[in-house]
Amino acid sequence: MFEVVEHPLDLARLVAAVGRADAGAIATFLGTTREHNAGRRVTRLEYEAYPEMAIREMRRIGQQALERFGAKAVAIAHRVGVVEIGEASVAIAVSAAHRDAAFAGCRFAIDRLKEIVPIWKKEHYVGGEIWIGPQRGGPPDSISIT
Amino acid sequence: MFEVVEHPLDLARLVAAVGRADAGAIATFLGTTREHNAGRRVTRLEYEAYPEMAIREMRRIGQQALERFGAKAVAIAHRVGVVEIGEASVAIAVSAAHRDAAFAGCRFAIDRLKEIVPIWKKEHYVGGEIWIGPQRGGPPDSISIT
Amino acid sequence: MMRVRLRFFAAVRERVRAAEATRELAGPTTVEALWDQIRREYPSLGELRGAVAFALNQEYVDSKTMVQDNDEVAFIPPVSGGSSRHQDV
Amino acid sequence: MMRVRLRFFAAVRERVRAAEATRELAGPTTVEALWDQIRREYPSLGELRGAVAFALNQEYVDSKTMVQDNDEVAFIPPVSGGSSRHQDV
Repeated sequence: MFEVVEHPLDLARLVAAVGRADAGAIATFLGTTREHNAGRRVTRLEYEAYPEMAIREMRRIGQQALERFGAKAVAIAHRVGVVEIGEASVAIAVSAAHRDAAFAGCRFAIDRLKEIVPIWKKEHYVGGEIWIGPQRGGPPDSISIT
Repeated sequence: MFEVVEHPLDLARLVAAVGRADAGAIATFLGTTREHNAGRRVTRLEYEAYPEMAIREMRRIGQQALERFGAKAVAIAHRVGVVEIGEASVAIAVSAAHRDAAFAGCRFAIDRLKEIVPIWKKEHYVGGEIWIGPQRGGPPDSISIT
Repeated sequence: MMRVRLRFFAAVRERVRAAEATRELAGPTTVEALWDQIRREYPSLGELRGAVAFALNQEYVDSKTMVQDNDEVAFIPPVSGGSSRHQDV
Repeated sequence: MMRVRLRFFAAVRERVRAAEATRELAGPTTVEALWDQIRREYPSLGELRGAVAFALNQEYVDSKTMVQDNDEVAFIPPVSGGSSRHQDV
């Protein structure tokens, strides 16, 4: 299950999607909106995706998690649009026979997602807004549009 | 939130319990019943707890995850009684500002739980039943009661 | 004269055929000596592989810890999962 | 004569003031040359910090990749999160 959706994420759906009779472990990750970032008071985040390509890259990441870590199944969902403080923008679930593989696969998936999946985050904070970077190979800065 | 319960676990409740405005990451773990273990065809698992002490030890593990990894909040729930194939026996959720701490805290919690929390698992398999060990310091064997 | 409450779990509970019991003790006793007494009462406990751990009032304690009046003593057989040599999930 | 579909996102989309566009190309062109053409059309894109990446038909490609008729070309500004130097969650 690899999705880009406009509504709140439902972790239980992802967990159900990766459940297997031969899986003894499911690791999940939720990325949520923090109220403060880099000294700024965040009011909300806004995500934008290149959805067709994002889903393709998510599916590839899922396949790599199976191959590299022996995970049994992977599900990834990313929300787009406004995500309020405390709400989740990304959810990942990875099942495996044992917990080592489940944790390793889940960690790999979120790291890789943040590196390459074409989804952008605009941080709205008290006093302005900013697109948050960076991407693989680029400088570790942000693109200010305020 | 630290619980020993007789009903199916609800991961969403744990996630809600660890949500914080200053947490950007929530890592969770579910331990589920596998259909095969050590070459045996498992029919179901049955868990038994020393509930008062188990909750005390869970709370201590949660506190250690906060102190050692800088996690923001920890929730642990363990189910007792019969847990069928594919169902979860243990659920853990750990929130933190960033994902490193969330994953490290969650991994620590499940590892530690399995070492010291007084909860026992009887595996019912085709042809018998067996209490699964071992515990910290003990030999890596099982106590057969068939 | 001291009275202590005993808690039995898992393989221990099954062999003792009780989840709890009380015992009256005539003199100073360690948790380990109490366990030895229980094992004499229930010889089938001798077949258990792996050492039990001891909890006194719901905290792990050393085997030489003395019990006091009204204490709750639990004999903790190996817990499920555990060793990384033997990761179950 | 080739026709290509262009996709714009995030900071690029805001400066171009469009999520997509089409362009007709007279001769062989790389994705990078196409980006240079777009930047000439929209000078405010020059202020973007960080290099864009290129996607051709929804796959990352090298900047020297040639576009073909009916291709979809996307200019990918830095994605959110990413570097461990700068872990956001």
